[in-house]
Amino acid sequence: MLQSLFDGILVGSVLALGAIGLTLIMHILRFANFSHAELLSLGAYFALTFDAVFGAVSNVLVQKLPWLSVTWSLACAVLIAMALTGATAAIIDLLVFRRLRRLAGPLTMVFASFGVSLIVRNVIGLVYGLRSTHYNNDIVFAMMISADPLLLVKADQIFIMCLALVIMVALHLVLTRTSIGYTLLAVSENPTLAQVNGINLGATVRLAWMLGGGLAAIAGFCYALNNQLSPVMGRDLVLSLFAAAIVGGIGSIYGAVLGGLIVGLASSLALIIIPAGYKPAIPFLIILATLYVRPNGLFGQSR
Amino acid sequence: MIGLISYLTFFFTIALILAIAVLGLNLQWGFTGLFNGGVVAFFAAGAYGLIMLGGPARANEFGGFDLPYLIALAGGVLLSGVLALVVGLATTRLRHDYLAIATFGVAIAIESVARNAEYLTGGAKGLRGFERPLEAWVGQPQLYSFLFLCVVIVCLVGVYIALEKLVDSPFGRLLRAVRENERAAQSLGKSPAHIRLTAFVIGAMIMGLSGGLYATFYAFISPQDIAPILTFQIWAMLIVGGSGNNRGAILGTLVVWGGWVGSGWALTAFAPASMQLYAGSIQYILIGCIIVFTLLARPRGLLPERLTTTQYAESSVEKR
Amino acid sequence: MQNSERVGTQSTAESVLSIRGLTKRFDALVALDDVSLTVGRGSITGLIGPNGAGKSTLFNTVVGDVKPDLGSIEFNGKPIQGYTPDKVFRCGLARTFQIPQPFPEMTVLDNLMLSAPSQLGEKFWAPWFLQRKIQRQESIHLQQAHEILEFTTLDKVAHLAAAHLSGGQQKLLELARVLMSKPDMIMLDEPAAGVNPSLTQLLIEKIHQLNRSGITFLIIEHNMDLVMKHCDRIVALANGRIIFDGTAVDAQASEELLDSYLGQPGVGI
Amino acid sequence: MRKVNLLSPRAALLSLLLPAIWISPTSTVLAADCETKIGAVLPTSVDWGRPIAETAQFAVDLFNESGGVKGCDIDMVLRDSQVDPKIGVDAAKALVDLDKVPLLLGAVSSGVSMPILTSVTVPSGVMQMSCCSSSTGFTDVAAEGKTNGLWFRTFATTRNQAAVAAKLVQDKGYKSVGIFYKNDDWGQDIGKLVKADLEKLGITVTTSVAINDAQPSYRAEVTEALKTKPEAVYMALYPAEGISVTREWVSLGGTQKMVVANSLKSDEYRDGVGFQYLSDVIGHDSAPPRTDSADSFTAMYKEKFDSEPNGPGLPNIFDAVMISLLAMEAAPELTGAAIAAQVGKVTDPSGTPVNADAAGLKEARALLADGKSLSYQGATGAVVFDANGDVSAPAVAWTFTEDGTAEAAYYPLADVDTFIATLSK
Repeated sequence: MLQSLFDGILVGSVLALGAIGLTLIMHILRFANFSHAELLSLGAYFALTFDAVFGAVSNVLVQKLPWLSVTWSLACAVLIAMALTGATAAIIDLLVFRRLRRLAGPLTMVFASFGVSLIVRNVIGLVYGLRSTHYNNDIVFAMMISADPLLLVKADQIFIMCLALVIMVALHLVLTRTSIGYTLLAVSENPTLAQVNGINLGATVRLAWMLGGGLAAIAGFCYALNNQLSPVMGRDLVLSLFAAAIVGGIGSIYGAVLGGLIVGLASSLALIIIPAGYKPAIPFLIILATLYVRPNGLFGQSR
Repeated sequence: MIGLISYLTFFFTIALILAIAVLGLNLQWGFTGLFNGGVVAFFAAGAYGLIMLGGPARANEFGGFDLPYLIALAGGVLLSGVLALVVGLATTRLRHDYLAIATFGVAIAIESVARNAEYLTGGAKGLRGFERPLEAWVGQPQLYSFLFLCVVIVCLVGVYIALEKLVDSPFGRLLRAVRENERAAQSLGKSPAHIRLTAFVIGAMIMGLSGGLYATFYAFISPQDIAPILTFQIWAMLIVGGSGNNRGAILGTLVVWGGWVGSGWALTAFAPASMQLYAGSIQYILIGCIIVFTLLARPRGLLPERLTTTQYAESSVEKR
Repeated sequence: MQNSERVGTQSTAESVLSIRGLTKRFDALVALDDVSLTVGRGSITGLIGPNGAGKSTLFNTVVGDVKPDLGSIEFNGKPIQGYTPDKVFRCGLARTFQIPQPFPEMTVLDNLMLSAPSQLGEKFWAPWFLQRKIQRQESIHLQQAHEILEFTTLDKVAHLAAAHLSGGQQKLLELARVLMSKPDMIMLDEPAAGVNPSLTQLLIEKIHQLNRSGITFLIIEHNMDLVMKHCDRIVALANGRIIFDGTAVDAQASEELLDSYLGQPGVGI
Repeated sequence: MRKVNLLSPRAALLSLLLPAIWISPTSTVLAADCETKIGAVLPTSVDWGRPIAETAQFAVDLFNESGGVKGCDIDMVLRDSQVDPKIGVDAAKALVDLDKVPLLLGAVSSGVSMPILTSVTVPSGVMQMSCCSSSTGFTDVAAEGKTNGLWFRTFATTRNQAAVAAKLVQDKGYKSVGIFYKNDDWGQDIGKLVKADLEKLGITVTTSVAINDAQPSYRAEVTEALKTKPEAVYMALYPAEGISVTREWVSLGGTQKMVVANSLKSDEYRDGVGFQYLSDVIGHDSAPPRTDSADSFTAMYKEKFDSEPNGPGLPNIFDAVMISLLAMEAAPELTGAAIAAQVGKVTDPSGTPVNADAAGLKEARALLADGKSLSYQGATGAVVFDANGDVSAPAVAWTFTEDGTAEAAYYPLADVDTFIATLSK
């Protein structure tokens, strides 16, 4: 039980990072972006690539961070991956979604994003191969914190949770204390009104993509660190991400965090009651229950 | 030449079976604005319902009542309808993305049951042993395929005509009103919840019919047939074709399905032998490009919805 | 609806809508505070008050969009609290919206045709079994719709999508739509806001015409000139409470009413 | 009514043109002056599917180098099944009707192979041979006489493999076992059989956990199994989820005593998990032949791919290709029925043993020309098909080594059958 709780929170914090970007875009641009999860894969693979580059450049960088399986080169690579993924997200918007926004309904964008995700996923598969890989092939053994109730924890996992927490706090500060944050919140509250008040919608949308992409890259990295890299990791994660965003209430950043935790906990705790074969259905049944009580998600407003 | 005809018979059989499901979705989304993310659940209910009712008995398992084909098919369609009624009653308050994820969850749950509840659905190995109607009587497989295509065409045309009649009637006007502005419709004495539920159930039963025909054609159904990808394929067909337009829905099905499998042909024909192993990934990229570029070129679909006034009065004999 | 005959035989003194002790809170905000109000049959009643006074909430509560915490509502002598908006409409009490709510991608004519009450064709099975009956009913509705379109001067745009109408035309469409059902009473939410003067004039004329044919009006309006000139009776709301209820002449004399309006921009007294 | 301009949507036009373009001939330079097409429907866009396709192509190349079929090169037209029955069946139909292949290899998943069999190959009289479809449904279809003898699979029946798995557990002396099985038809089947067999042997099965495809994390499943504290685990998984589950399992301190199914006999799995954690692993598989030529096959494979032929379905697809092509060579005419009729002749236990290498294939051609029957000795053993197109093969136990796998024990068919008989008592 304790172990399941811990696992749930761990998976949940990764999902939350990914869901924040998704919920922002879903709210500002009013469409469900199926290609968002592919940004997680992209971020993870960018980090893998630059890890190799940095590792080749300098011997100092291949040293591991204390306690962790993460090397300095990987840590630097993640920063670059964030920037690159953010830029890629903005470029995809420029090429595809921006044109459709002017001409079409939200559903057209949803299916364009579905097409984009097919393209991105399979390009990754062509470039990096279909097999799964790891940043570090050594298995990091978990430390037993407690035998009964059982609780096994890895240093990497603590690191992931702390990282997620730090990023969320930073995001909270940015959103509440800076003009950039104010702009983002204003636009996500009401795009038309924000524009009337002199906010440059185009720039804000770009900012939202970069922010969402950067967070997706970190989420992808955290997921890959704890599990593995694979070209289909985006596909495997996309439904959980949507579930998190929707349970939390579309547009609510804090909702996305809570939604991520709920979905993570749900899939982790569900197996206590239900056979593992039914696992894929569990998060959705919990979502159904949540929506039955709150039709617009936990923090969502009706549009 | 015979090969080409035989293949095209097959291609159109599958495409048109899917087109029926796309028409069902068009009633739900195109006309009523219901974001059904669980198309495959109702497709599955029709398919499994048919084989469970019409198939032979299986040892230690439920189902296999060996009922006459048409009764089994109707039973499958009815099962979809009942499922839609239950799901609709539970989710009728939800809107947009929330409805989509809820119905998607239902589809995943149905797939999970199909995969795990061996007693009921045969589990992951699927259900088989269903006798296709009149197959033995026709004898010749090619002729049978052709006749089956004719039956599918009849079903499609029947559904198409029925839906056109429906959406051209005051009922269709009511559906569009609920799609356009639910609050206004309610303020004008209409009951949106009831209308949404009606459209949801009818659309789901049409999807069930599609699933039933699909299971008839393969005489087999397994959880692999009801993977979430089918929901996406059917949606992509509707959006590419043009939602709110039944002819667009059918055209969209042919284009998306044609592109989906056509990209596979193109690759075996053109890609160098050394690339064949990567053809699978490249095919997916091509499929993605077809969807994206079609939508960029025709954002409202190939045949967008047209603005019409419902003309049902006696005096207006001549249509525009 | 056979209300036209009924109205003729009944005196105007009788109340058509009667609200008692209506209270609605949104968290800390008291939107309606023990509001009691009766609207006489055949009258034109103006409902005034500053922004946020609770006027629209009153409308929404009466038609069942918003659930009241306390209070009762009677329409034509029948309690209607707890009814959903569609049921209230079917009782003969229609409302329009402050921000027009058209069916944007439907033609103006279809906006009207939709609004006809008790349509046989709205059953999904009906087109197969009752085609002739539906056609006959549609013909009647079509004629009626054309008459109303002409009456509201929307006949020129009958085949345009409602989204393409001007703001003023959309206000007229709101009124035209509810007329299809021949309601006993219409509640208009700021019918003249954002409408150019000549259209406003037309609108007022139409309201008077309809009133003469027996329809009761309850109108939310900010334009005091209009209210004073055309309403038999004026009710003023402030902070969810009724602060004035009387004739236009009394209203001009009421200090309290004037006080509550002092400094209210855009209010022309 | 408005006229609809059908020509304006560019993409519609494009997709309508696609069928037309495909007819244009391919220009491949070939050694022989003629070529014969065969079809293959395999999931090349899936991680474990691509190596299977690679191996199929390798087997075809090998056969062509040794002289092809009736002096003609074999051109294997490969289509992706996307693990989607609709797509796979369409691809099969196109291969049969448009490319006119008399022989179809595939598919991998039973859910795809089955509709191909019932709605494409049998109605068209095309022979179908699958490397890896394991569903017992095929045996039923064949027993009902609905395959017209056109269906074969080189995947040894799950029954034997499950029994060997139980035997391995017993021989290792494990007292309690937790089971992870892939939640598909094969996994459900073998998971259930192994559980039953173990319980018959008096070994406790602490838990039996279904592992679904494509889940973001298997932590919860692993944790559930961990709580039951089994002495060893049995895994019937594919490499993708196998790697994920094993790494979670090991990192959480789960036992490294593992018995694994043949699907995990792959470099991907060994490299993905890391060899250092797999030293206590023993696996089961159908056995390669007890002849010297087995080594030459492995050597050929190694030369080509720089790795051993390990991975789910790799030896099976190799044999499927070889047996099919030998049957084609033996067939008087290239129709599905004629080829299928010769399968028994090239896998005749009383025939002359031939190996699947260049010399063996040359010898096979000569023997077939003389009207003699062969006993094909392939990568999964001396394959023999029964009347339902199923094979029973001897079994082998194997372990991982630094750079591949090593055989640990060999169980002749008779031994396996005896063991199964003791289980069913």
